[in-house]
Amino acid sequence: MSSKAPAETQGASRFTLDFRTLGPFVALALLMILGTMINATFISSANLTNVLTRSAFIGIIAVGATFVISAGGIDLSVGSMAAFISGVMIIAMNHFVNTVGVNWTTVMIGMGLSVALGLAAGLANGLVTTKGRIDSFIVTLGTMGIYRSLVTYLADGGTLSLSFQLRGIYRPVYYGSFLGIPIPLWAFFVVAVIGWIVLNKTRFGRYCLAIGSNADVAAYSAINVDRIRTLTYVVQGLCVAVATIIYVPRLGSASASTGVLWELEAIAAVIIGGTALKGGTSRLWGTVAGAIMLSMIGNILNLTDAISQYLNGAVQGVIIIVAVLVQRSGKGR
Amino acid sequence: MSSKAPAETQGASRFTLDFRTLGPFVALALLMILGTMINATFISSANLTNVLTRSAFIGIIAVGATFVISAGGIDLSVGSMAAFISGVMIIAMNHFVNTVGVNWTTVMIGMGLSVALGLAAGLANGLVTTKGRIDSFIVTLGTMGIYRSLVTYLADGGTLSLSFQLRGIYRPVYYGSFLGIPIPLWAFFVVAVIGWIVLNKTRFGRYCLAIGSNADVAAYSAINVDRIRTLTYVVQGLCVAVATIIYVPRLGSASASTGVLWELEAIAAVIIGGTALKGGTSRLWGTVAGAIMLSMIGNILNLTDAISQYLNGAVQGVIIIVAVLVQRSGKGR
Amino acid sequence: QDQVTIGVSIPAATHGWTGGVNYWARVTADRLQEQHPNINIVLLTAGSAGEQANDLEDLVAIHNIDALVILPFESDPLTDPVDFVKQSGVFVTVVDRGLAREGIEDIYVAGDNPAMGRVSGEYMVEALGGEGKIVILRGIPTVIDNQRFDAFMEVVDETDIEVLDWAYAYWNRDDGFEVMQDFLARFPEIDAVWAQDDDIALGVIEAVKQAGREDELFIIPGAGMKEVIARVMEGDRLTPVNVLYPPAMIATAMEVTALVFVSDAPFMGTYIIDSPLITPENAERFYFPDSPF
Amino acid sequence: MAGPILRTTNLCKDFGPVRVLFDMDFELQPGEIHAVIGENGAGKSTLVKILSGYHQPTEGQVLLRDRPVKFQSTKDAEDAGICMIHQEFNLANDLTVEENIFLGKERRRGLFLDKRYMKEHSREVLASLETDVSPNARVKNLSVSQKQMVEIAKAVSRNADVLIMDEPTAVLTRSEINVLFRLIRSLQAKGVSVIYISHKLDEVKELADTVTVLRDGYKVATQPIGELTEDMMATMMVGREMKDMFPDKDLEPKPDTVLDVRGVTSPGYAVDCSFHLKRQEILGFAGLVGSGRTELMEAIVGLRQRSSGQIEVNGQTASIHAYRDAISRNIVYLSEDRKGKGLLVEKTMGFNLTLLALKQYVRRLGMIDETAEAVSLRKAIEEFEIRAPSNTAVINTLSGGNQQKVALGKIMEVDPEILILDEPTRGIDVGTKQQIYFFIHELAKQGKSIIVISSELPELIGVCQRIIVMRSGHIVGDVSGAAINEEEIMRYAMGIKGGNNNEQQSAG
Ligand SMILES: Nc1ncnc2c1ncn2[C@@H]1O[C@H](COP(=O)(O)OP(=O)(O)OP(=O)(O)O)[C@@H](O)[C@H]1O
Ligand SMILES: Nc1ncnc2c1ncn2[C@@H]1O[C@H](COP(=O)(O)OP(=O)(O)OP(=O)(O)O)[C@@H](O)[C@H]1O
Ligand SMILES: [Mg+2]
Ligand SMILES: [Mg+2]
Repeated sequence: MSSKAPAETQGASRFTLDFRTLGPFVALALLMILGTMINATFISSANLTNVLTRSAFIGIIAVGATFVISAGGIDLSVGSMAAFISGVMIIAMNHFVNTVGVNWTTVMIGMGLSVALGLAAGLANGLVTTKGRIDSFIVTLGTMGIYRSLVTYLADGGTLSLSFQLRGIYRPVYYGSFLGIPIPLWAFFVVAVIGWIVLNKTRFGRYCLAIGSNADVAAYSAINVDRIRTLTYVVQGLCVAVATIIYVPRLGSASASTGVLWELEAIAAVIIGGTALKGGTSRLWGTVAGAIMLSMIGNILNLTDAISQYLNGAVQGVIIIVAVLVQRSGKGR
Repeated sequence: MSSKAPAETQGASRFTLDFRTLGPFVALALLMILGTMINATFISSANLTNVLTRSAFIGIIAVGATFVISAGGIDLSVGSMAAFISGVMIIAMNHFVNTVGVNWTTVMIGMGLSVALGLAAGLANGLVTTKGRIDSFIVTLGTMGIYRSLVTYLADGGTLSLSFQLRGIYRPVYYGSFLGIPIPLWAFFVVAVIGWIVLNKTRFGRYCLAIGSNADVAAYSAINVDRIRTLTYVVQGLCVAVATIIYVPRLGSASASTGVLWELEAIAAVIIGGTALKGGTSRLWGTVAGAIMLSMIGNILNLTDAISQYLNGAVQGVIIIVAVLVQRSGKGR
Repeated sequence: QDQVTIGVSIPAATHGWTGGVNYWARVTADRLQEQHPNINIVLLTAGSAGEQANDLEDLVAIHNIDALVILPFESDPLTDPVDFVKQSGVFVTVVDRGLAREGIEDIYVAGDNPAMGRVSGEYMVEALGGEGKIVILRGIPTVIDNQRFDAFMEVVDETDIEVLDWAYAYWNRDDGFEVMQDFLARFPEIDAVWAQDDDIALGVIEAVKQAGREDELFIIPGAGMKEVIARVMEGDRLTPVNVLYPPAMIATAMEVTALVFVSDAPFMGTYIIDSPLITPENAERFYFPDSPF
Repeated sequence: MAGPILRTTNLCKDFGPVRVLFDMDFELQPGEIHAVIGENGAGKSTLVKILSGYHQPTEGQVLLRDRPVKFQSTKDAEDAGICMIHQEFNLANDLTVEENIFLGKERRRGLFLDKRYMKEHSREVLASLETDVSPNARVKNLSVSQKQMVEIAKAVSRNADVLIMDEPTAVLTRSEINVLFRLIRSLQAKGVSVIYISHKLDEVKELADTVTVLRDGYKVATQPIGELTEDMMATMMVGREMKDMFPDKDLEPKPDTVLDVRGVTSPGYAVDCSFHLKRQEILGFAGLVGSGRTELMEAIVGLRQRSSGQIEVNGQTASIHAYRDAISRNIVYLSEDRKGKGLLVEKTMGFNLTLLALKQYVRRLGMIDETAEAVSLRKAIEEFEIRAPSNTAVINTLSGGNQQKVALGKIMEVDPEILILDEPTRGIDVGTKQQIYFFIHELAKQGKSIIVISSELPELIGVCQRIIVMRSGHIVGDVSGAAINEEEIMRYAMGIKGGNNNEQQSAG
């Protein structure tokens, strides 16, 4: 729905409308063509599956970030929150493996704990932001440092590793497939669909956009602005928890370097997808496309040695800017 | 004048007004008291001089960031821009040392190059943002990757080092003093004063605030919005160049890890200082206080070994949030 | 005896190896302070070269140190700041990364980065019988990484071993995993992987397992993380050996420095810490289950 | 029902040290239409904002059906059945019309929004207002009058017992006003009580049952409308007798053309429009809502894209691509959208006043002469009789009319030769309106040329020497002299006269 409206007003052609919403997908398609041209392996289903599966963490986190950003906030703490939750999860599961045993129950306990921590961490971000009336940038910059420190502390500066017996049980959550599609991709898809429904079909989603568009108007329309804002951080926390649940079985470990810069990637995915940083709009499928694009760029760079490895970052930067240019070019402004 | 306005709105007492503007300074004072309590050496002039001198890099960059942010933008590329400029400066000076000789002329060439690069890099950020109509977050995220890659490339993955003969000449720019005050502090002070004057007393500064406050109104006030916006990035680039000129003699080298996370520190300094991330306000002296606070927190953590080094980041995060809370607590809203 | 304050400045625990350095620095500090009541140790960690320079200033200005043990974040940028400390009359011990100018430090406890690359290369050549296709995962673009890489290539270049490609994996498991996934997708035939670092290697192992290509290749990690050494001890086919680059060198350095103050014996000079090959036979000697690394 | 539905006793409101409402006793009877009138800054908006929960009173009480109530928020008031249309727009720009209409009152089916119902209902409400705004349109793309209709629709759809309208018609044309009045009367018939604030006394006379007059924060009188005439109301408001609303039409345009517009097209809004403006001329632009007057003017001064057309200023081709090009030729434009485009609401009066003309205040080394700014501010406050809590007040804290005066002051700062005023008296009280008319007249007398766009025909007829009529993007009529009368203009505007598009473009 949000995608249709502008066209109706401007009486502009359908084309503009479609291009604008489709922008990220066009950019994604172009990127895929580029990838295939560089190395045909790119388009192999094995490679695409790898890429898509990898994009699931950032993608799931970015779904949460879409909520926060559309309501006019920002959350810089997601990467270190993910590291912290991974760490606690691993410690807890390693602990329960002794009492509960090497079984799914232990894994479920870990997952439950992850969700609880994600919700709590999100709630903390939200409450400090709204009750303290502090810019979310500062609050989450602070909590970013806090979570990062805590995981370093828990790991004693090193790495927390999941007990090897448990890995066998937990492993399929990352490496397994269902109907031929890897579980992380399913999770990404389900989270995105739910996210889209909540943003576009429920009152909460509508309130996020209203607050992001104009918080005063929202307040005058009898919306509990603080509560909705806080909830967006809780949703973000939940998404981080889900991403963590998928992340942990991949390498079975967490350290001080886990999740570094994920926040920038998640925010970039959201913005590449067409959601405005200042709030008031949301393009959830755009976010999904953005997240996939980001992991695809890294993949393409690994498939060629035409470009000096030193310049990876530059190529990445150029592609991000061009991708956004491509999708913006359809707009009139 | 902009600093006075909001308080009067609320028709609140003079005290509120003063508290709001003074907020960052109150927080700074509290931090200094804390430092002195932890270790009396903190307040020694030698230590304070060290801390203030250190804050100069981030401080000078943050002065530029105040322009960008007050006009409603953001620049994430400053840290890698600084690294890139340092690298080019070092290469150039090492080159000219052979032709021009080991003398001030060579250093001046390096400095001139630094300024030219800073202006050019800022201009690039500004033009892509305004002409491309892309969110500055994405543009500067892209250029952040680009500059970082370029310096890695120039350094061939390693470190670029300034010729040791030149260091002797260039050294005093960081380590020297004038009237008992270190040169970097003079530079910081001069940049801040000029920045304050430009922001508060000139047309350009006014226009920055107008654009940050409401870009439509600015356009309807015959302001060339794109040009002013672009110029804010140019100012930011210039500030980065000045910071780099002071940085290079300190460590005499540049590598892929130079300036990592400076962007977050600079933005944090601006926001801790009371400038709103959404634009439309500026508190330049607040920014100065913010930058000093940030380097003071690091220093205070070095005063004591009561806290595990692993938890440094957590303490830092908590102090940042509390500092902002302290200064916000004066507000009514 | 007089009170002696020793400042220890090391990089923050941002990845496995520095985590190990932090661990050894802490336990050694505790032990030394206990053994020698007149020794006081101040331990500071830094997240960047700039921060480490700040820490040096603070160690001198606030803590008034008599000796400094430093594992520089990077050699070049810290040369001048360490020189400053030295000039203020402090006894200086440099660990691992040598300064860019000679003659500043009193003691140099050197990790041997080129040796690490060379030993890895030599094992590679031997295990592959002088021919085969390999990929390399490197750390973070730094001098250390360059030294290891160059020494490795020097050995391998002489043989028929083909380096298919290399990429940075930032001493990080996630990057190791992703880069290796892509290498596996791109190259149908890989005989060996030089992962250069244990964290990277652990990511590589998962990627190889996922692709089901455990039987076709082996991995040479590096550093001496306990998990990886455990694998070597068990005789894991995928990681037959490891190449030591011990974070415990910080402990050696602190120890020697403390001895300078508590005994009168001269301890100046350079102490080279070897980078031996860790094989199933000798692995036990390098296994420290209490260390986080 | 007996007794007032809503009542206040001794209501006082302070903003900081300034008291703006004094001992207000106000009563609203069930089912009545109660007009509140008063000069700009008299306290009308403040009073109704307290009634609807935006503000809390400093002293005194609000009683709903004789029970004291304390609204902490607009939600409390809405729950109690009191709903208000804000004087300034209170819409979320990024959301659609439908989303705004139902904001905070979404209808749900189970967990999900019942979009079909809401869209249908929005369409119905909008239809009852006879406006063609689509429920799917995004508010930021609407013209101000369309936004106003959405505001009204939003309030109406809430089914309140008490509906408060703070200047709903300031930007509406007569025919839209007629629609609105019909709607209000039908609500009244259903028992809804209405508080109606307006500066258009003819409307008040036509619509209201009772009138309350405020002056300087005090209630002057509450009277049934029956015996009151417009003049009497004006006198009560202003505290002096009002006569001669409009200046004499003693001015004749000079023969030289200062502005010649030929074939200007702004894609989607204005098509091939041509007209000219002579020195000393006061030229009106009339038209229904959405006729494209605003867009045409914006296209002329470079604020909007122009796909074709030529503009000559003083006989020379002027290439105007940005608003600053127009300014450099002494052409200014006063936007109808005061809050969105006219003024920085979070900044002070002074900041806003000099923003357009800032160049003039630049002195040595590029420094702004703040003393000169302060002088200008004092002059503007005096000249336009701006009433503000203090000279450093932020625009947000001014009453609507006083904001408009600052906006006027802002464009006068550049000392323009050609003024394009879009709804210049929007939200201004009669006394000040009169001043503005005389002010426009005075400007013309000084040899300046003025274009006035207004949705109030009497105003155009009163001040203009010539009136151009627009309809759906085309110039369809051009009347002057004796032909200037409401019927004639409406005939053009409605398309009864002037035929289809292209005939009359270069009329005059
Ligand atoms: N938030 C505020 N802070 C300070 N003063 C305020 C604030 N809001 C309104 N005022 C002042 O209260 C007085 C009454 O304002 P109000 O908006 O009620 O006037 P009004 O009668 O609605 O005028 P208008 O016809 O111009 O809309 C004005 O002097 C105004 O400046
Ligand atoms: N942002 C927009 N997108 C699409 N169409 C628009 C937009 N704004 C206005 N329109 C349409 O453009 C035409 C002219 O707009 P507008 O209502 O501003 O004209 P106007 O004559 O200035 O009316 P008003 O009396 O409200 O000032 C109308 O058909 C209107 O529906
Ligand atoms: Mg009002
Ligand atoms: Mg209009």
